[in-house]
Amino acid sequence: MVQALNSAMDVMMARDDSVVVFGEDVGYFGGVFRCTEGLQRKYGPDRAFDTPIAEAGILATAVGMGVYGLRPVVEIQFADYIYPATDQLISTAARLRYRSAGEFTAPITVRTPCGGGIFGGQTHSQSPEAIFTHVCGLKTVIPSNPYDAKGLLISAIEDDDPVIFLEPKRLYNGPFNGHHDQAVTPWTEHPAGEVPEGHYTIPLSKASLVRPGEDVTVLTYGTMVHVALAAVAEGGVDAEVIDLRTLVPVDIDTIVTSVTKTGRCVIVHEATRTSGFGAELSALVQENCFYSLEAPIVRVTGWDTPYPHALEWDYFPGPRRVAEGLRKAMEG
Amino acid sequence: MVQALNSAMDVMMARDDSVVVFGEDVGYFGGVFRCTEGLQRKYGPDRAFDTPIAEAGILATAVGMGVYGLRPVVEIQFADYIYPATDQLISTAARLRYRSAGEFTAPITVRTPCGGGIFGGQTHSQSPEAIFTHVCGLKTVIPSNPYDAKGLLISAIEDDDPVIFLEPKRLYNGPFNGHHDQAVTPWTEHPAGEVPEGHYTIPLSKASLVRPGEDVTVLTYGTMVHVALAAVAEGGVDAEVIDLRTLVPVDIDTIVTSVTKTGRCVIVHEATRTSGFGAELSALVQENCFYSLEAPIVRVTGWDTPYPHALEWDYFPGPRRVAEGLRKAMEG
Amino acid sequence: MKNSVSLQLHVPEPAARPGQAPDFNWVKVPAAGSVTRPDISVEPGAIREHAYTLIRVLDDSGDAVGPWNPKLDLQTLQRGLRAMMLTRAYDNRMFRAQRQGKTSFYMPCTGEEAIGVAQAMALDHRDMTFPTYRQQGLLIARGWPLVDMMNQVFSNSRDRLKGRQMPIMYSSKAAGFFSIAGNLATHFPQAVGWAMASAIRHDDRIAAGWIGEGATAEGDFHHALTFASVYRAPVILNIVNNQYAISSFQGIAGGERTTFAARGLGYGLPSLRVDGNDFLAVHAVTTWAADRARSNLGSTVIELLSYRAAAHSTSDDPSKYRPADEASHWPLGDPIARLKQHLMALEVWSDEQHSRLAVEVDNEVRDAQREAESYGTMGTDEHHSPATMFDDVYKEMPWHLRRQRQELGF
Amino acid sequence: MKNSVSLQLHVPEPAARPGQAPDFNWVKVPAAGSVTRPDISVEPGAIREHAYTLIRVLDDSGDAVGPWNPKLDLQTLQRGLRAMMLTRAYDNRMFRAQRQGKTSFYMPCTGEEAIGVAQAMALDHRDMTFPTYRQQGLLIARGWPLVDMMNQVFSNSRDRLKGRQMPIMYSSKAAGFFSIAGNLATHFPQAVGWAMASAIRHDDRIAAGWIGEGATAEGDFHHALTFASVYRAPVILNIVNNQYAISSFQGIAGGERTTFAARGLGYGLPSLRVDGNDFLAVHAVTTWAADRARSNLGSTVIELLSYRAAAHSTSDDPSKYRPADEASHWPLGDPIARLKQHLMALEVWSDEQHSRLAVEVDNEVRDAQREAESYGTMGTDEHHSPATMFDDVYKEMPWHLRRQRQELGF
Ligand SMILES: Cc1ncc(C[n+]2csc(CCOP(=O)(O)OP(=O)(O)O)c2C)c(N)n1
Ligand SMILES: Cc1ncc(C[n+]2csc(CCOP(=O)(O)OP(=O)(O)O)c2C)c(N)n1
Ligand SMILES: [Mg+2]
Ligand SMILES: [Mg+2]
Repeated sequence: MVQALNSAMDVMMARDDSVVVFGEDVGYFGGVFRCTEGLQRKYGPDRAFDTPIAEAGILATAVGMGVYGLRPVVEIQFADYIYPATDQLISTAARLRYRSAGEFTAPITVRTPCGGGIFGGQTHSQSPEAIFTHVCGLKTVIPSNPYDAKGLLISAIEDDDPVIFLEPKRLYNGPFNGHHDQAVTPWTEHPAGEVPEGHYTIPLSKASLVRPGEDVTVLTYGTMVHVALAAVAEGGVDAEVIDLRTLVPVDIDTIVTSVTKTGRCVIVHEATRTSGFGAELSALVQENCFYSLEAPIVRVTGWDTPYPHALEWDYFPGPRRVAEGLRKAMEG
Repeated sequence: MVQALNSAMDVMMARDDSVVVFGEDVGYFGGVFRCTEGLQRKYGPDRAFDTPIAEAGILATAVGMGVYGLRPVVEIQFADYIYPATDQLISTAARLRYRSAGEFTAPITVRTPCGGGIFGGQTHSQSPEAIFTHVCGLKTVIPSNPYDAKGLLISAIEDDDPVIFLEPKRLYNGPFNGHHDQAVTPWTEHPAGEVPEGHYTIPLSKASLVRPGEDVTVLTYGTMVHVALAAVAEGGVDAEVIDLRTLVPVDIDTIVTSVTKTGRCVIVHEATRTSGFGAELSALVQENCFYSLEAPIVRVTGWDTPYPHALEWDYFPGPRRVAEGLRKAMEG
Repeated sequence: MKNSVSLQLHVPEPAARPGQAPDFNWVKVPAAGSVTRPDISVEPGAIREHAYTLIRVLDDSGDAVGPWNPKLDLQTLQRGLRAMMLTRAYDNRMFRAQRQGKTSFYMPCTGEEAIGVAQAMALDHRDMTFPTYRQQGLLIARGWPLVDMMNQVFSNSRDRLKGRQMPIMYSSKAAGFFSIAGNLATHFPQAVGWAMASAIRHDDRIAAGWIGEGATAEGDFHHALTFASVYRAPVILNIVNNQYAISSFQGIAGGERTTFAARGLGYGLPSLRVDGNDFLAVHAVTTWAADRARSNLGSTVIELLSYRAAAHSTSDDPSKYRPADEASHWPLGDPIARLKQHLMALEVWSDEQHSRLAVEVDNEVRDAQREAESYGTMGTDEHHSPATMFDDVYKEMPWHLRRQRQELGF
Repeated sequence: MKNSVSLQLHVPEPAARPGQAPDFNWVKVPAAGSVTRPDISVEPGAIREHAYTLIRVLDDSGDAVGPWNPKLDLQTLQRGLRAMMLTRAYDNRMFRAQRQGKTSFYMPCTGEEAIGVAQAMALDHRDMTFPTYRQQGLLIARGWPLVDMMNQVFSNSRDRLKGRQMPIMYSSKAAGFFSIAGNLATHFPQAVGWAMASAIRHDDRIAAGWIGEGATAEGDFHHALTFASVYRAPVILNIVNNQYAISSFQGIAGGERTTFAARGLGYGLPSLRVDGNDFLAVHAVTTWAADRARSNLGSTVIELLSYRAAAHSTSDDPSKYRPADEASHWPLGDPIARLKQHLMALEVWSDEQHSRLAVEVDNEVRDAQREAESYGTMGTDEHHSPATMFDDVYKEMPWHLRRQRQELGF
């Protein structure tokens, strides 16, 4: 997935010289996860550069560049470190088009690795997407595979609104299904690991139906798409698994069509449960599919605790817990 | 309500010399909403003082003082200005007890005026409570009247966990029911406007049943308690109105008991809808009361736009919209 | 290893509180003309003292003296005087309009007019400005129509911001005037980002940002100076020290132990402290900083020393926290009176001309107000349709906002 | 009004990249003993130059010279040497432990040992420290048990932090060592808050905070200095300039145009720049700053100039971004070697004694590791029960966490 993301930025920098890439360690070094490797060499230090360690400064200068007419793509080294930039994100990036009635805009993309599974402890494992989904004016995107990652990142960069682009870091090197004790599979063995070279897009706000099924709908995104698929396969439930890809604006039609059909719904995310994006999904499903629902909607999520370093696999909502959730939804 | 809040701080500063109060304009001047009036005169400038305009600095020094053993009560001048302090709130205040396994704690109270209704535009009207409710380790409290405000604020100050204490600014001077075109009623005419002088507490995490009813449950808090009561009175529905008072940890028993009885639920808040705290409430209700629900849960909320200055009454979820929500819930 | 002194918290206190006599003895005012004017290519380290002194051009008798005299022609001086007077007349009428219920809120810049006006004039009109709510003088000096500004203040049917923003939160791309931020300081590092973009595109336009001394305490101030220093961004970073941040005096912002200009030294940026009520001095230092920026020499920090002569806003009552007559004791005087004095010293201006101009600008404001009011004021119902509330959240309206608009009945 | 130069973005570049010869010509190293030592009551404005020079005590032959010589007794010097060597031995063994899969992560402070160790020794043991992840030397110099530190690194059954924190995120109230923050800089203004609290309570304990030069760019650095200046908080604010922030050199943090000590001048704080690899100089400036704080004179900023001789962490490969042999060219040498040279110059130390001590401290670390491993390592399953995961989120466990614990099966 690292190469796919790199390729998306490469393609966009080549096509559009208003695209600039910056962040901590992203210039000469190419990023701590190597996603911007080679871009400075290819496009020069004034299009791909290192920044001071100041997430708010990164976002603020990106907004200013957006106002000028550039299209900045910035990296926040870990999603856990995006909080210092909250004010710039909420109070300015998200609100600029509205407050200037369209005269000033911030067409920025904020890439940031999220999620656990690499023993990062509480400050390298968070999934803060719910916060962004509450902020009108922001779009929030999370890919689950290299093919989508590239197509969605290109769409995000081309989008004229600010996009938070969360990259599940545990997926950087393979389609992790939650079985942490099994050997790591690389993306090369996965169909979505094949990524075309040039420009292509996956539209924002379109979910992907990754497994059709009849009995229960699973709404999920990011790493948990693979975990859900594993749980479904192992549990023998005929679940319809939907990878939301974009959380806001969410693809409501795909959700409603599926739940109306199956009558049951399991929501799976890695973030903490209370006021997580699963809450919004649950509310939407019950508002739109109330009369089709045959059982309570089930949320399978990270616990409402910080991500504990040594106990990370007890925290992570792995296939066993998702399977339990499926069972619960089937039993009602 | 201003006097009630002032009295809570006064009582606590007198009882416990580890209580200190600070924030922008809170010292000599007594706060732009006058909530800290007189405290500096009474307790001296090292117990009630002005700070530089740096919300993150305010929170950070409060955390440091908490670590020392003080019990800081800080004011963020408007909830809209709390975002610069997000990192201090989320990454440290909320996580300190956990990350130090209980050795270091931040027993701080963050008071901040929230909500609209005073033509404050998008940067003096926000209700960001949902964000805090997603952060494990924080408690979030919103009073709806002077009596509760004092009792809850004393509880918050005495609580050993960090508490975000949101004060609906439209309630500072009276029980506003959403009829902005009618004369303002002062608190003196409201039963909960009477506030005992000394020390008393309202426990956190206990909702208040402000109007018993049989047909539908209204879950709400802050200003919207009064709006909901007005809508219920005007709409002639026998609704049970619950003032949650504490959002996290929420009083689940009161919620479940009521919805199990009424079979219908309307959630009302002023904050934007998507991923608002109403989403969590909706999810909790359907998880816990699925088989009692006779109609979809309805959310009546602020729109998913910034709070628009001149159109504030079109934005505000007033009694007409709440009444519509009640009708919808009754019709199913 | 340690002594046994018991520690004390120091909480800064202003020299005078209500009921006390105003005291500005602590303001050191060097003679006009006494500060050197280095070449723009000077090493910042060589002019550190410029952050601790005060660049002044107009002396007590109204003569322009010393190396910073910008030697402006008469027409420019008169344009400046007119723009400052127009700004003051505008402030006065809008403040009254709030008292009359025509707008919910207003913020004047009384006493600080030289800053917006002289700086607008020293910049190129193509340069981008990132002001605070107290630089209406910039817009006025750039000739932006008062009616358009008032439409915003009145949130009326011609308000280009569609009634979305609080009064005085102007925004004009055409005037190179960035949308005013409610959240203090956020725009300051954005100005740096804009300037970086201009450099990335090998443009020749520079940026300028303004911030109040109170808001310098925000992290975004630090981000602005850090990024400006690291990338040598072509941006002028102005700190308006008007002594107050709502009720708190500049000591609470960190002004007790050093100047605000000194902040810039920590980043290796040249930092100038200037008499902000001296039109000529403000013009001169701004020109110097602009020349540096345009010559790829990077950013300059300017502290403009002034005094907030009026209330913070229509919601404020300064008599609660400072001596009522403090303004009249401010040692740097009033910017309009001082430029008038200069023109009179040059014998090109008279009291009569001045009075005539005062009437003229007031009439101009009155006429503009009449027109703006014809498009509606806060009290009237002439504003944009509630349906517009859902526009511009995103470029295209997503399904959930369309549904919400329907819920509202549109 | 404007020239037509086309603007350019300046992006700082280090003197040498991989494949090039290390270049430290830009590091100016004044002679040891050449910087004056003012009285602690000095006006900060009178010693601004101290932010641009380098306070050094040990000269090239290992003699202690000049006014900053702290004249420590032999026992103190030997304790310091031992603590630095113990720290290095500890780092070496823990780094290896990570390579052996016994822990997920490790961060050494190789080359920076004088900082944590000398500063711990110059402070009172009751003073509170707010360190970064690179001041393990503080804990070690305060005599905190290595086994306890290792238990945390191994997340084993005796880890007082219950496996919740990444390795090296030590926390010890008893040792006056604040819980290490993952989010850079957050603890720096917290140190100021702690110091303010100590002043509010008329206590006599002071605080000290540490921050890397890279992290000074965070807003929290600015908040720390602002609040420390405004309230004259009894806190020492240490900036460890080890030249790197992961892959980016100190120019990216803003070090190209001035020193990091100079940052403090902008707030009116006395700011000292010290040779961070000179045990005696570090001890001396820390003592000076601590005396100021204890005398209600407020905060001091100290830049400790050093070099990160090892990788940023076990996840890092510095050969990707800097010349492989750069460390050996660092002009300020190695802190252990320099203190050893000093002791030898004093003729109280020999190569044999040194070698013996090296073996001794390594054995101490080895024994501690053996014990810690007996309580489990990352690879083994000896850690706290998953049920403990739900403790300490709040003081009392709320209903939803009790339910979630049940869901997990406890
Ligand atoms: C982030 C943030 N915090 C607080 C406020 C509230 N506030 C508005 S103006 C102001 C004072 C600003 O003082 P200063 O920067 O000196 O500017 P001045 O008003 O003097 O021009 C404050 C505290 C705000 N708008 N934004
Ligand atoms: C807020 C935040 N942003 C980014 C990071 C990732 N990060 C960890 S260490 C580091 C470099 C810090 O460099 P410096 O402050 O110089 O300290 P050093 O590692 O050199 O001791 C970075 C960027 C972080 N931990 N927190
Ligand atoms: Mg001010
Ligand atoms: Mg460093």
